[in-house]
Formats: sequence, structure tokens, C-alpha cells
Amino acid sequence: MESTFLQWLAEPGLTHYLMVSAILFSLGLLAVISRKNVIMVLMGVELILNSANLNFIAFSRFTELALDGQMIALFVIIIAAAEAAVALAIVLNIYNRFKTINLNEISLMKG
Amino acid sequence: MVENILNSIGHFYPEISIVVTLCVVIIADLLLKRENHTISWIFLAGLTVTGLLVLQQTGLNTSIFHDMAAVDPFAVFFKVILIIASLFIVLFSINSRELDPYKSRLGEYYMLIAGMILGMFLMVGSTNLLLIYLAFEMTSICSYVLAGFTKRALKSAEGSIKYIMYGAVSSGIMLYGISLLIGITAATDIYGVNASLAAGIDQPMILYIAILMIIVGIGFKIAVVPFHFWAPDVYEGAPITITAFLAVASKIAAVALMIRLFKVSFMDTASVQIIGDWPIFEGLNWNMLLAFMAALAMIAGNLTALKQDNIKRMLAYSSIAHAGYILMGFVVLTDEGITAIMIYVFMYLFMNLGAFYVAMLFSNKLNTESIEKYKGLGFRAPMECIAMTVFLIALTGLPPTAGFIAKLYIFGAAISAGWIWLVLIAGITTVISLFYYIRVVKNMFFFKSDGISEPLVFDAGSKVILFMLLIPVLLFGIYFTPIIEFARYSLKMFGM
Amino acid sequence: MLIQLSLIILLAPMLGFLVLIFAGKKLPRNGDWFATGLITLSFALSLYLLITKLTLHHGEAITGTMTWVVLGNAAEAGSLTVPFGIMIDNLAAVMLVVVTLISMLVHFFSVGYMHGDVRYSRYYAYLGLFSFSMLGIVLTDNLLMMYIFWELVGISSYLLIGHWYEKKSASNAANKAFIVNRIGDAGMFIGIMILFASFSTFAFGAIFDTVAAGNLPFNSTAWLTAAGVLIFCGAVGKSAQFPLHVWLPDAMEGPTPISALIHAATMVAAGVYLVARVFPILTADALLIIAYIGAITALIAATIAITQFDIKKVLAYSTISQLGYMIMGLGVGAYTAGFMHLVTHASFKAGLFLGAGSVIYAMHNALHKKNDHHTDAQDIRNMGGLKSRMPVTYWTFLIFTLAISGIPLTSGFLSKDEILAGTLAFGTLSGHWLLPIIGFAVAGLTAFYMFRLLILTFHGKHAGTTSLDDVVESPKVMTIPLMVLGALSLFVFYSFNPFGASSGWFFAAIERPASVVPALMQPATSAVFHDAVSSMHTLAMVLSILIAAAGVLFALAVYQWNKVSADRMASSLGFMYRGSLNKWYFDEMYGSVFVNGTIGITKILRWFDENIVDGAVNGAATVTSRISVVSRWFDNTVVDGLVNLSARLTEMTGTLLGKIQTGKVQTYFIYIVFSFIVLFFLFI
Amino acid sequence: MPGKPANDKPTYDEANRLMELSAILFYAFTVLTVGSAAYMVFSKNIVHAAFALIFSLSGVAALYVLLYADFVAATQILVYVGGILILILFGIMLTTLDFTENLKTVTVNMLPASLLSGAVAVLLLYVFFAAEWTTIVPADRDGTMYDLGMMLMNEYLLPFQIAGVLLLVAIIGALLMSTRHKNEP
Amino acid sequence: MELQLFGIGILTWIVFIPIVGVIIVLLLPDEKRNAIRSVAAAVTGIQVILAGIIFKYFDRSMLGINDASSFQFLEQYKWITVEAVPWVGKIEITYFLGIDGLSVLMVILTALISFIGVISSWNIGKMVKGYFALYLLLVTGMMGVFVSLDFFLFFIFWEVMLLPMYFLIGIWGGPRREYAAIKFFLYTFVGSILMLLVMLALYFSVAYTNTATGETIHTFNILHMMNPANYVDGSILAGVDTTWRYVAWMALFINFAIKIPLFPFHTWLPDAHVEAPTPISVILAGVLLKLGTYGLLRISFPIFPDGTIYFMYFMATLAMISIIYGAFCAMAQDDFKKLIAYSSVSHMGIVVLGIAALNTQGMVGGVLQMFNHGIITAVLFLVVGVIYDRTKKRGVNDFGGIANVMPRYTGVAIIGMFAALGLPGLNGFVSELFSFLGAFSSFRWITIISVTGIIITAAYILWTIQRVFLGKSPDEYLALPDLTAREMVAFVPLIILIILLGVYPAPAIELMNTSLSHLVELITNGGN
Repeated sequence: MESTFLQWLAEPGLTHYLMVSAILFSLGLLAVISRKNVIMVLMGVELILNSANLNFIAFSRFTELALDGQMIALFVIIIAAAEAAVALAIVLNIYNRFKTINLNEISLMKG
Repeated sequence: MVENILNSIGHFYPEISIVVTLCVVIIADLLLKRENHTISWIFLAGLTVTGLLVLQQTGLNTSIFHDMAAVDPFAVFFKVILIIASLFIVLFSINSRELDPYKSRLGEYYMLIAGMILGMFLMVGSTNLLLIYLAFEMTSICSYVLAGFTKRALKSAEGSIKYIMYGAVSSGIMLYGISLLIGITAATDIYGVNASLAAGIDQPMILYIAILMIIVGIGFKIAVVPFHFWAPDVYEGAPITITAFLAVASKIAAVALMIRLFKVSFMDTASVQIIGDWPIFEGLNWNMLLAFMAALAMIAGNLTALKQDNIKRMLAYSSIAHAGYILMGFVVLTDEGITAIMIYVFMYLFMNLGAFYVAMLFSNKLNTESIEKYKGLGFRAPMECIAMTVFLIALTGLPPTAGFIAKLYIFGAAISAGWIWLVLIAGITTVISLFYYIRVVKNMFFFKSDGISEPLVFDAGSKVILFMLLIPVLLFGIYFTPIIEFARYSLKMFGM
Repeated sequence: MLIQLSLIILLAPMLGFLVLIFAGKKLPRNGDWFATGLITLSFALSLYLLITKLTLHHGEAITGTMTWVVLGNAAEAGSLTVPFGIMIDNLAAVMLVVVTLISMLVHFFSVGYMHGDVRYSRYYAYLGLFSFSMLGIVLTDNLLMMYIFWELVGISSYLLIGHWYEKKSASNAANKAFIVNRIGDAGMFIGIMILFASFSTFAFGAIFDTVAAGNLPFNSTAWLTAAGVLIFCGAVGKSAQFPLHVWLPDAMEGPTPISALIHAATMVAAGVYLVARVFPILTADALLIIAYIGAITALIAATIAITQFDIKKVLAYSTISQLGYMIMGLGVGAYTAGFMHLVTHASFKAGLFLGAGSVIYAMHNALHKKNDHHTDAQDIRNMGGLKSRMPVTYWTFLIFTLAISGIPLTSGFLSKDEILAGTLAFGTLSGHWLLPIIGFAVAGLTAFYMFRLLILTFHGKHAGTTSLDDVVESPKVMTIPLMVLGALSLFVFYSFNPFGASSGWFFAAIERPASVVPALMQPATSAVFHDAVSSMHTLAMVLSILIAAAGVLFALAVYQWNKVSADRMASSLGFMYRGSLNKWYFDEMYGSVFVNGTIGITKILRWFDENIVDGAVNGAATVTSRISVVSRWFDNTVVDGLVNLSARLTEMTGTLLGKIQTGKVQTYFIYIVFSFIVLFFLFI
Repeated sequence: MPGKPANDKPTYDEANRLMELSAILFYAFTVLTVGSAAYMVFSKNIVHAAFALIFSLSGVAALYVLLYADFVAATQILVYVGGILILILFGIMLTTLDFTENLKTVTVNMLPASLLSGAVAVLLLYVFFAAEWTTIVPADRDGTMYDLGMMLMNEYLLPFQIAGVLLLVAIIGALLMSTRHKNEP
Repeated sequence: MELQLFGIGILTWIVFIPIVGVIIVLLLPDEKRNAIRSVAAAVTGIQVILAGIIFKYFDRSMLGINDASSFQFLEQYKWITVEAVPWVGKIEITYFLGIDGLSVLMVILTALISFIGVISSWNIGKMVKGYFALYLLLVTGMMGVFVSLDFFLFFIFWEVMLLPMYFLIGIWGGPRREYAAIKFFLYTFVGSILMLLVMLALYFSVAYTNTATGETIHTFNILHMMNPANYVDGSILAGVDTTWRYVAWMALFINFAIKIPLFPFHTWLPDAHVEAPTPISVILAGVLLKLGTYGLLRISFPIFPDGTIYFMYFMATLAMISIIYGAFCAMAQDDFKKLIAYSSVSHMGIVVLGIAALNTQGMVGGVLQMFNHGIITAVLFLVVGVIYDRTKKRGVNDFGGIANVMPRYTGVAIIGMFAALGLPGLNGFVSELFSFLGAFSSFRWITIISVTGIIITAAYILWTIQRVFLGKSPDEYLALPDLTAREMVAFVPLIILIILLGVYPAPAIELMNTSLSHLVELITNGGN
């Protein structure tokens, strides 16, 4: 049993990569939920996107998905860039209006 | 290869037209730079052309760009709705005083709307998971910016940051779900996903997680409980034209996307017994999940709306509730249900836009969105208030308005499939909804305005737009055969 | 022919009502001549009809019907025709004459008595309505129509009692009369429904035939008894029988001629008429109940009458007592005697009331002249010595008093004697000896209190504070009716034998109908009963004369000769006296029982202690208004409260859900992830 | 399937050694990626966090290389490290007035956040670990650029074009949000 | 029987002529108040004339109820038709109007009360145009419900009444009008939703086969719903005595009970009545309440005979409670209008008791009571309105001695009150009599207890008469003017009807006899 587990450890396969991506995803989620700073939240989102991309690449390597996975990952990177640009622009605007980028201080509307 | 692309382009004119419009708007904006609404009319013309091109696609049932997207009656139906909504939004924008300080930026404004329309067109047509995500992001990114378009207004700025944060996280989660779905099925298009699942579900747990994560993303767009939290804040903050657009167009587009995705991917084609029935894969009871969410949406949306004073926020919660009613049709898993959804969104389009439009007219004159400030308006602007009353009772679902027909079909579908508990919840929440809709009416008509009593005068143009919305709401309440026929005809999806 | 005639009799007063209500004030003399003329016409025709009926059509009943409503599809089973019909038998013919006669006399009397009243024509209009309704009761051939006219006399009584509605006491009395009557009527209605539900008909004849054929309501004799007793409830209300007798004394708030007509002679006798009408279906049990109710009523009312000082109240209780007699008579099976007492009582009691009216009229005018508005014109303590000033009134009054006391040579002796004989016979047949004992006791009491009234009013010295020099005899239009009634109170009109009526024309005309109920439930048959009566007749006669004489003598001893002090007697009887004076606390009891019903008997007792004075509390009204307060509370608090509670809950949930909407995006993320996990577990 | 088939298969030993090597590299990069990511999440200093993210994303790029996705790895480095992160750093600079004070960022909702993220992590890890995968033998590739290029111009033409529009729209949108206009305050 | 004018059936005329009125009223300028009022009066007057024509030509011997061929003045046109779809069949909603013995009296009542409502609305001065537009819309709704034979159409008309009523109470009402209006709206709306659900369930359960084309057609036609043969096998409401049928019956019953209103669904009524302006109270009590019992008879009873029989005692018990409870509550009220409102609860209880008996007498009595109660409460509310107009007071204890001051008014009021009290010779008696008689054959004890309600009724009515009309008149009221000519126009027809139907009800009973007997037979035979 132990040897099989060791052997499993020694042969990084699809599961390994998926688990790395799972950890990245959770860390991203944690950052998103817990950090006050908008930019930190954005960085958390980038982690989430990267974890998804890692999945795509891993699947493209280990399943019949082949290059389609890589293709999707490329598009995701592009979209992430676009989204980050817009997000940062909005952050700048927020900063101009509120003089803060702490998310929990920006709540005029509730209820 | 090349023929495929060339053929596809032949079936891609509406989208191309939108992109062209987008470019024309930018260029025109650069050239004109005048603070009037010329740009609006140019955009309106572009949209009209697009609309005509959409209508030309009637009857097509084909796949384009290597199964990336489909052009089928189902997509055309939703494109028609989206175009109608967009046309109205442009007309609203022309009349909106709120946008006046930003007149010099109308080019960007329309360009972003064009981007959204493109995204939504792709949402209703795409059959590829990548394109779905792309279209989704396209729509989102444009709407993030649009929500903050009146950026000097603090609420608008706040709305846009909340929107993008929420949206980015939701779409991130959805992307993760898509990655898992693609991984376990080794297919990128929804037909492939279905084929793979039909061959056997190897990884049920991962599939569940994937479906749930995708629901998180789409649920965000539809603003269905429990993924709705952004909606009230964003709706309240965004300029009213954009709020209306978000509440109507992007919600409807997401509904279309969800129907296509779920119907094509997660249904067991092999075990079809009755035409029009959707058997789901055994053990994959996503309709129960949706029923649960629909019930939550109806309850939470309607109850929370009770306490709202800002008309936009109230309508936001109301639109959350309406998302619940729409999902009810989804739960039924028959073509009945989908027809009901299509009828619902068609009716919803007019009545919701109408309500937002009147709210905008009042906001133009009174500079307020508070329902309390509507007191006595019934005597100062009788026509608008009567129209508002009609829109609101249509939203409640009272005959003889379109809203009643919408509810009738949704309830009917649910009853015929035996979802009695869900219908009961829907019924009770409908009664509750009456409370807050009628509160607006009450304020308008039952009170004397404090001090001011001179009539509010609206120009003829704005009245024409009002009637363009009012007449369908009343007409479809009495004679709705064409809508039903249209919806039934549009049930056809490519590949099904 | 006779049917058409009866229709004219019936509708003539109605015509008077319609004309007077719409055009009364425009007619000369406000139309009193018109109404009086019409009723005189009715009377004349009734008399003709009676004679014709007795001579030409003695044994048969004359009927005529007209369809009122058809229910259901005529072609289908279960359809039903509701007819309006007229039936003239001897009972009805006699009753017609009684009603029209008294009514006519009252019309005449009122010309004097009501002269100058604010609503003079309205008064005559209502009299017409009453006469119409009463004649309807007499003429009808079915229970439904009976009930309809029954209610109509109730409403005319209500209108007339409340004639002087500016007085709170008058409108209170009117309400009380109607509502108490309604209680009885509701019972009667249920009784009618029982019969109708079983037999699908209202007609007396058809019902009797069906029962005779062996059909029972819901196949049970208990229901038949119930039907009888419930219909009798109507009579209990209308004839002011215990326990619904409380309204009649209050009804004296109405004009005195009305008291004479409605609350003495005719309407209250309708109950007796009703019992006589439905007699064939009354089972032995029902009859026993009826007899006892009659007896109790007679006794209670007589004991109250002894101590009253209001001249009209004394007469009112006397009326109740006499009605009890009649009911008891019918109950024991002395059918003809009971009905005969109705007829004789009608004349002398109407006479007594009109005489009292004459006295009150005179007193009132006298006091008015002196500008005395405080002295009660109806209190016998303020009278006395009127004999010389009002001779006609006095002498007629004396005749009536003798008649009611059952002194020989009067009509009252004849009928009362027969009833007492009947009770004695019933006692021998069934062993219920209490009934004759009460009967004779009441006879004595009647003689006593009537002579007390006579003496205190007319004899002796004037007892009041102001002198009554101005009292003068009433005008002719008032005294002539008194004289007519006085004449009619003599024996000769009913039987040529002053000591026995059974050989007279009346007994020949009115025969006890045969019972149709199943044999086991039948009372003693006519023949058996008749034999018993014959054997007891002499005994009854002797006893009744003796007891009446004793009563008269005692009254004379106390009030005329002052041999016995009334005050000492009162104080020695103590509790009995107070009870009688306070009408046995019926009003108070009705008020208190329902109010404090659930709280317990202690509170009732305390209430007795605290409330000696008659607060003119309308018992039923108090109860119901208390209950209604509770039900209003229930409505506002519980029923509405539940609705409001759900509204409140809805709102609270809304607020709560609003709280979730914190406005902080990161809190929303928590919700998303949390719902994600929850949904996942729901999903799998 | 486009792309050249792998001709020369490695011998068993070579394969074994490669496997060991790849395992070592995998763990090394995993530690780098996850470690920097964790540092980023928990770091109080936002600039440090940004640099930690650079390391983490570079680690991901390295993992891409291990997965034979050379072009994607290059893009990752170019776009992320060269683009997005610079953007983020600029963002930090522009929105921070006083570098000594405001670099520290506070956390909120730490307890529910860690509980929920932990739960998600456990859930995902368990599910992935428990899953039985039928993987195909990884096909070694020389490079993916050619194939990707072909696909981009064929099957993925539409997304490619749409992505272009998306970028255009995003750029204009970003400009709209971040610039001041002439008559704006 | 068909009557047409310009090719349009008389029922369409009578239903939609108020809509013509609405348009004319809206086109008139605000200032021409008298013109607006006259248009309303003319339109409702025409309705009365049309009702008279219907009364004259109505064939008293035709069955109606579930037999399309024996309905009269029938109009049926295709409205919504969706062509056949494989798994559902054809879908059909028709414009289907017709009357039978059950509805003809209600049509006449509606026309009459509407007209009288207009007359008594004459002195409403606030926003005359809006008032009459809404009023006429309301009239269309009411009339439409009584003549629709298609459930969908029925429902639309049913709901069309809601909003005008809401506004009429809410804008022209008393101080607590918004509360009353929303309460009315919400209660009724809850009921409507339940009815909507049942309607849909019925729709999916009922399909008939077109004999000509052989198509299976789903329809909202009420008459088809009455035929057990039309229920699709396995559908939710198929079969007899199933749980779902009982549930559906109950849902419908709650809807109608709210409208009637039966205890415990009645609490909207006093509020609505108190706050509504007089003519609206007249309409509300005179016509709207009848919609509830009419609905029971038109829809619940014949479509669900099994449920009706099953819940017979339940209905009767509620009716009994309403009779007694309503009467008690009425007695406790100080507000004249509230008193009458509660008396309506009591009197409508009698209707339900009668119809729940499921025999001819009870049914005839019940339907006649619907008509009579409509007339009587109309009079009573007008009575309150008159005194309120003059004194701006409504408390029963505020008055006294009015009889001396306003004799004509008192006469009218007392006739109305006596009719409510069930005095023979006036119409209320006849219908109460038959209702109770019928009920007694079916439920002995419930009826016996209910009958005690008439005692309480007598008590509170007499007490009210005493407090308002009798006694000495306070000085402030000595100068009150008696009824004006216009007020007399409103009162006289009603008073005449009260007396006429009290003395000779046969003309009214003849109208409905055949149909109601057929209805009873239909129910007792379980729908065959």
C-alpha cells in the first residue's frame, strides 16, 4: 500500500496537476474573499484563472482533448489580460472617487 | 475548411453588422465630436440593419465555424428579442437626462453596447464551450464599464467595481467548471460533451462540481438566488438605461445560453420517449437543483423588494424574482416549459423596459428615484402614471396584460408537469409581489403631492416611445397567438 | 262566492293602509273615516259570512287556492308548488267576526282617544295593516302563509307600540316585543321546516292527511312532537306565554286602544288560534307541554298582576294570565272551551283596556289642565273615586271585571268554567292534578286582583296629591264602544243557559278536530274526554263560583272595607310580595343569565342584590350585544390578526433578507461559496 | 489530428530517468507555485504579494512546460509576467499615496474565508484524488506552435476574431474609465 | 335564441358598451363634468334597457348549465387557437358568451345596480373623468363575468374588476382608504391565484375531440369541463373523488369564499365598505359579492360535483358560522356602513347555506337571495350615503329622530331595513325562506342553528332603526332636507322591486327554475 502510494507520488500524472490546480483555486478563492484591497482581489482572480488554465493544459496532455486544451488556455490568458485592464481602470476610477481601494469601505448601497 | 468558413460567414451577417456598427460608431465619434445625438441615430440605424439581417436568418438551421455556433430558430428568436431590447435602450438613451453630462462620450457608450450585443448574440448561438466563455466575457466586460459609465456618480462607480469583482470571480469559477467539464468529456463543443456523457458518466462527482460551477457563472448573469447579490447594488448604481439593458437583455441572453447548454449537453437523447420531453441522465437531477434555486429566487426576490424605496433597486429585486419564475419553466423539462420561458421573456421584455422607462422619465424631471417621491404624480403626469400602472400590474401578472399570459404559460407548464409545490410558491410570491408593485401605484394616485402640483410635461417623442411599449403589453394580453406560434416554431435547435 | 267575500274582508284594511300611508295627510280629517269605514265594511261582511257559514255550510270548510311560486322544473320530480290559499271553516268564521268587531270598535274609540295626535293618519294606516295581517292569519290554509302573516302582525305590533317613538321607552318596548316574538317565530319556522322537509307541503289539510296516513317527519314520533312544540313556540312568543311573556307588559307603551286591540283581544290570541289550527298533529306529549306552559304562565302572570299599580300593567298581566288559561285549555284537550275563552276574553279584555283608556284619557286631560306633567296618569294610586265622575266607564268596567272574574251570568263564567272542567277531567284521566289546582288558584287570584283594580280606581276616595275635579266622562265615540263590548260580555250571546255553554251554538259550531297522530301518541279522544268533562262539570262550576266569590270578597275586605291591611299583608309575605312586585325578576334574569352565564351563579346572586330596580334592560339585547362585543374583538384581533401576522412575517423576512444584502462584495463571495457547497450536497 | 507524430521513443531507462527527473521538477515547481501563491495570499505587503504572484505564475508556466505546452508557457510569461503583473504594479503605484503606510493591507472575513476555501480545497482534492482516470499515454511533442497556429486559423478562427474585438472593446473601455475627459471635474 | 344588433350579439353589447362609454368619457374634457356623468348614465341606462330586452326574450324553459345548445343569446368565436402540436393537441381559447337561468338574474341585477350607482355618483366632484372611466370599466368586468362561458374569459373579466375597484376605493375613499384598498386587492388576488392554478390544472386535464376533424383539443370551455368524459386519462384532475379534485375544489372555494365573503375570509369587506364611496359600496355589496356565489354555482359545483357533495357539510358549516357571526358583528358596530357590511356577511351566508343544500328549493332560494340581497344592500348603502352626504357622519349613535325630519327618507330606509330583516311581503323573506327550507332538507342541525341568526338580525336592525330614526331629533339635524328628486330616482326602482318580489316572486323564480333544477340534477348525478 505504502509502496503504491510512493509510486503514485513518484509518477506525476493528471491527478497531481489537478490537485495543484485545486490548491491554487482554493488559494485564489481565499484571497478573493479575505483581502480588503481591490488589487489583491484581482490577483486572487488571476490565481483562479491560472488554476483553470492548468487544468486545461493538464487535460490536453493526458486526455484525448489534445491541443484544444492549450488553445483554450491561450484564449483564457487573453481574456484575463483584457479583464485585468478593465478592472484596473475601474479601480483607478474608484480611487479617484472614494480615495480608497478597500472593498469594504465602498458600500453606499445595501439592503 | 475554407468553404466552411466562407459558408459560415454567409450566416454570420448580423454579428458582422454589429461589429461594423461598432467600428462605425468609434470612427463617427472621432469625426463628429459634437454634443448631440447624431451618434445615437447612426447607432440606431446600425441596429436596425442588424435587426433586418437577423430576420433574414429565419428558417435557417445550421452550424457555423466548425460547430462553434449555431444559427437556428432558437437563436433567431432570442436575437430578435435582444435587438428589440437594444433598439429601445438606444431610444431611452436619447431621452435620458442622466447621460447628458457624458454626451461627448456617447461614442464609447454605444460602442460598448454594441460589444454587449455581439457578446449576447454569441451567447444565444454558441455551441462551443470556449466560445460560450468568450461571449460571456465579452458581454461582461462591456457591461462592467457601462455600469460605471456615469463615473462621476459615486453609486455608479461603486456599482461598476462591485460588478466587476463579482463578475470576475463568478466567471473564474465558471471557467474552472468548464475546464473540468472539458476534461472529463474530452470535448470542447456541447454536442461532444453530450456524446461523451451518453457513453457513460465516468466521473459523476467531478461532473456535479462542473455543472454547479457553470451554474454559478450563468446564475450570476441571470441574477438568480443565491448568485444574485450583485444585482441590486449594480442596478441601483448604473445609469437607468443600462440597468434596464442588464435587467432585460443580458438576463435573457443568459437564459438562452443556459437552455441550449443544458438541453444539448445534459439530456439523455437516447431515452427520449415522447417528443418534447427531456429525459435527463440518470442520477443527474439538475432540475431539482434549479427548482430549489427558482423557489429561493421567487421568495427572496419578492420579499426583499418589499422594503425598497429606490425604484431601480425595487425593480432589481423584482427582476431577481422574475428570474425565479423563468427558471420554473426550466425545471419542467419539456418543450412546454421552454415555450413558456420564451413567451415569458418576450412579455417580460416589454413590461420591464416599460417600467424602467417611466422611472427614467420621472427621474429626468424630478431628479429622484425614490418611490416615496412619486406621491401625487398621478395627477401631474396622468398618462405616464397610467402606463406605469399597466407595466407594474403586468409585472405582477394580472390580466389583461402580457404579464398575465407570461405567468399563465409558466404556471401552466409547471402544473402540467406536476410541480405543484413550486407553483404554489410561485402563486404565493406573486401575491406578495403585488404589495410592492402596487405601492408605487398607490403613491402615484392615492396621495396629494406635497405642495407642487403643476403638471409634468413630456415631449411627444417620449410619449411615442411609451406607447411603443404600452401597446404590446396590452395587446399581447388579449391576443397572443402569434407569440405562441413564434415561440413554438423557435423551439428548434440545431442538432436536436 | 264566500271566498271572494273573504278576500274583500281581507283586503279592505290593506286598502286603508295603502291609501293612508301615501295620502293620509291629504285626506280630510286625516282619513280616519276612511279606515273606519273600511273596517266597518269588513265587519259587516264577516258577520254575514259567519251567519251564512253557520247556517248554509255548517260542516264543510270552504277553500280556494292560488299558485304563488313554482319551484323546480314542473316536469321533474322534486318540483314544488307553493300555493296561497284561503280556508273558511267555523273556527275562521268566528275568529273573523271577533277580529273585525274589536278592530272596528277600536277604530271608533281611537277617533276620540287619538284625537290630535301627531301621526294620526299613520296610526290608522298601521291599524289597517294590522287588521289585514290578522285577518290573513285567520283565513289562511297553510303554515307558510300563516307564518308570513304571523310576522306581519308582529311588525304592525312593533310599529304601533313604537307609535310614540320619541319616547325611548316606547321604542325599547317595540324592539323588545319584536325580538322576543322573533325568538318564538324562529322556533315556529323550524317546526314548519320539519313538517315541510318531510311532507313537501305547507297546507294544513295535506299535512294532516299525510300524518293520518302514517307518515311521520323523519320517521320518528319524537320529531312529530318536536314539530308540534316548535310550532307552539310561535304561539309562546305571540301569546306571551312563559318564558317569552316579558314583552307584553312593556308593550303597554303603545296607545291604549292598541293595547286593547292587539295586546289583549286579537294578536295575542293568535297563538291560541295557531294551536287550535295545528291541534290534530299535536301528540299527547306536545299537548302536555302546552298545557303546563299555559298553566305556569297563568299562575305567574296572575301573581304579578296582584301587586302592580299601573292600570295597564295590571291588565297586561291579566291578559297573559288569561292567555295561559286558553293555552292550558287547549293543552288539556278542552279545545272548544279554550277557543271560546279566546272569544269571550276578546270582548271583555278589549273592554277593560278601552275602559282603562277612557280613564287615562280623562286623567290625562285633567292633569293637563292643571299643568301637572309629573303625576302618572296611569298609576292607580293616583286615582280612586272616579265612579261618580265617569259613570258609563265605571259600569261597563264593572261588567268586564265580573266577566273576567268568572262570575255567573257573564260570558267569562261560561268559558272559564268549561276550561276548569276540562282541567279537572284531564286530571282524572291522566293524573296531572297540578293543572286543575293551578287553574282554580288562578281563578281566585284573578277575581282578587281585578276587584283590587276596580276598587282602587273607581271606589273610595281620591288618593292622589292633586284633586281630580276636572275629570269628566269621555266623549260618546269612546263610550259607545264600551257599551257594545259590555253587552257582548254577557252570557246570552254565547249560550242561552247561563251555567253551561256546551249546549250553545258555539259548542255546536266549533268541534274539537280528531287527532291524526299515531294511536300511541294520541291524547284522550274527544268522546272519552267529553264524558270526563260531563262528570266533572258540576263540581267545577261550584268550585269556580266559590273561589271567584272568595277572591272578590277578599278584595273587598282589603281595599273597600279595609278589614285587612294591604301593607301588613305585603310585609308578612315579604319575599313573595317583592317577587311579585318585581315581576318575578324575569327581565333581570334574562339580562343576567346570559351576561354572566359562564362566570357563575355567585355573580348572578350579587347582581340580584345590586339591581332591584328594573333598568328596562332588554335582556336579549344585552346578551347579544355583549356577545357581539366579544365577536367584534375576535374579528379584529384573531381573524384580522392572523392576516396581519402573516403580513408582518412576510415583511420581517423581507427585512432579514435585506440585511443579507450588506453592500460588501466580499460578504457576497462568502455567500456564493457557501451556497456552492450547500448546493453541492443537495445535488449529490 | 494535426501535428507530427513522435518518431523516436525513449528507451525504458531513459524513460525512467526522465520520469524521475520530471517528478523532481514537478515537485520543485509545484512548491514554487503553491508556495508563492500562499505567500501572496497571506502577505501583508501588497508589493510583496505582487512579486510573489509573479513567482507563482512563473511556476505555473514551468508546469506548462512540463506538460509539453511550450507556447502556452511562453505566452504565460509574456502576457502575465510581462503584462498583467506590470499593470497590477502600476495599479498599486497609482492608487497608493503613501508607500510606507498603505502598502499593508488588512484582511476581512478571515475565519469564514479560510473555512470555506479550506472546504472547497478538501472537496476538490478529495474528488480529484478519488477519481479513476483513464488517461492516454502522453504523446511527446516537439513543439505545439505550428499546430496551434493551424488551429487558430481554422477551427478557432471565430474565437480568434472575437477575442480581437474583445481586446479592442476592453482597451477603449479601460480608457473610458481611467481617463479624465475635457469637461470632467 | 339570438338577438343581434348590427351583427353583434346582445351580450357583447351589454358587456362592452361601457367600454364605449370609457372611451367617450376619456375624450371629453375634464371640465364638462355633467356631460361625463350623462354619458355614464346613458351607457348604463342602455344596459338596463338591454337587460330588459333579455328579460323579455329569455326562454324560461331552456336548461343551460352544461348544455351549450340550450344557452341563450349564445356567441362563440375563436379567439386564441394554437395549431396541433404532437404531444398536446390543439389549444383553444374561445370568446364564448351565453346566459342561462343561473346568470340571467345576475345580468339584470348588474345592469340595474350599475345604473343606480351612476345616479348616486352624481355628486362625486373629485376627478370626475377618472372616476367614471374606472366605474364603467368595472361594470364591464362584472357583466363579463356573468356572461362568460370560457374559463379564460371568465378569469380575465374577473381580474379586470380588481384594478378599477382598487382605484375607486383608493382614490375616492375615506380616510383609511389605502389600507382598505390594498386589503381588498390582496385578498381577492390570493383567491385569483388559486383560481388561476385550478384553471390551468383543468385546462391540462380536459380535452375534447372534434368530431369533424378528429383532433384532440385542449380548451378552457367551462361546459366541456363539466363533462367527465372529456378528462384525459392520467391527468391531474381525471377521475372522481380523487385528492387532487378535492384540492382543486378547495382552492376554487377559497377564491369564491373570499369574494362572497364567508367567515373567516371576510375581514376585507368591512374595511372596503367603510372606506369606499357610497356608489362603490353599492356596487361592491350589490354585485361583487354575488360573483363569489355565482362562481361556485357556475364553476365549482358543475365541474366538481364530487367535491361539492364531499364538502357539502363543510360549506354549510361555514355558512352557518357566517350567518351567526356576521349578525353578531353587525350588532356590535357603531359605524353604520360597517354594520351593513357585516350584515352582508350574514346574508351571503344564507345564500351559501341555500346552495350548499343541493336541492331545488335551496338553490332557488340561494340564487334569489343573491338577487334580493343585491337590491337590499344597495338600498341600505344608499341610505347611509344620503345621511352621510348631509351630515358627514356615519356613526349609528350620532343620529336620532331622523324620522321626524326626513319622513320620505325614513320610509325608504325602513323598507330596506325590514327587507334585510326578512319581513314577509318584502323580497328578503322569500329567498331566506326557500334557502332555509332547502337547507333543512339537507342539514337539519346546521339549519336550526342558522335560523337563530334571524333573531339576531332582527335585533340589530331594530336597534339600528331605533338609534337612527326614532327618538327625539337633535337640533343640529332639524334642518336636514328630505330626499331630492335625483335620490328618489335611485331609490324608487329598488323599493318597487323589493315590494314586488316580496309579494309575487314568481317572475324571478321562473327565470331560473329550469336551469337550477337541471344543475341540482347534474350535481346529484355526479356530473352526468
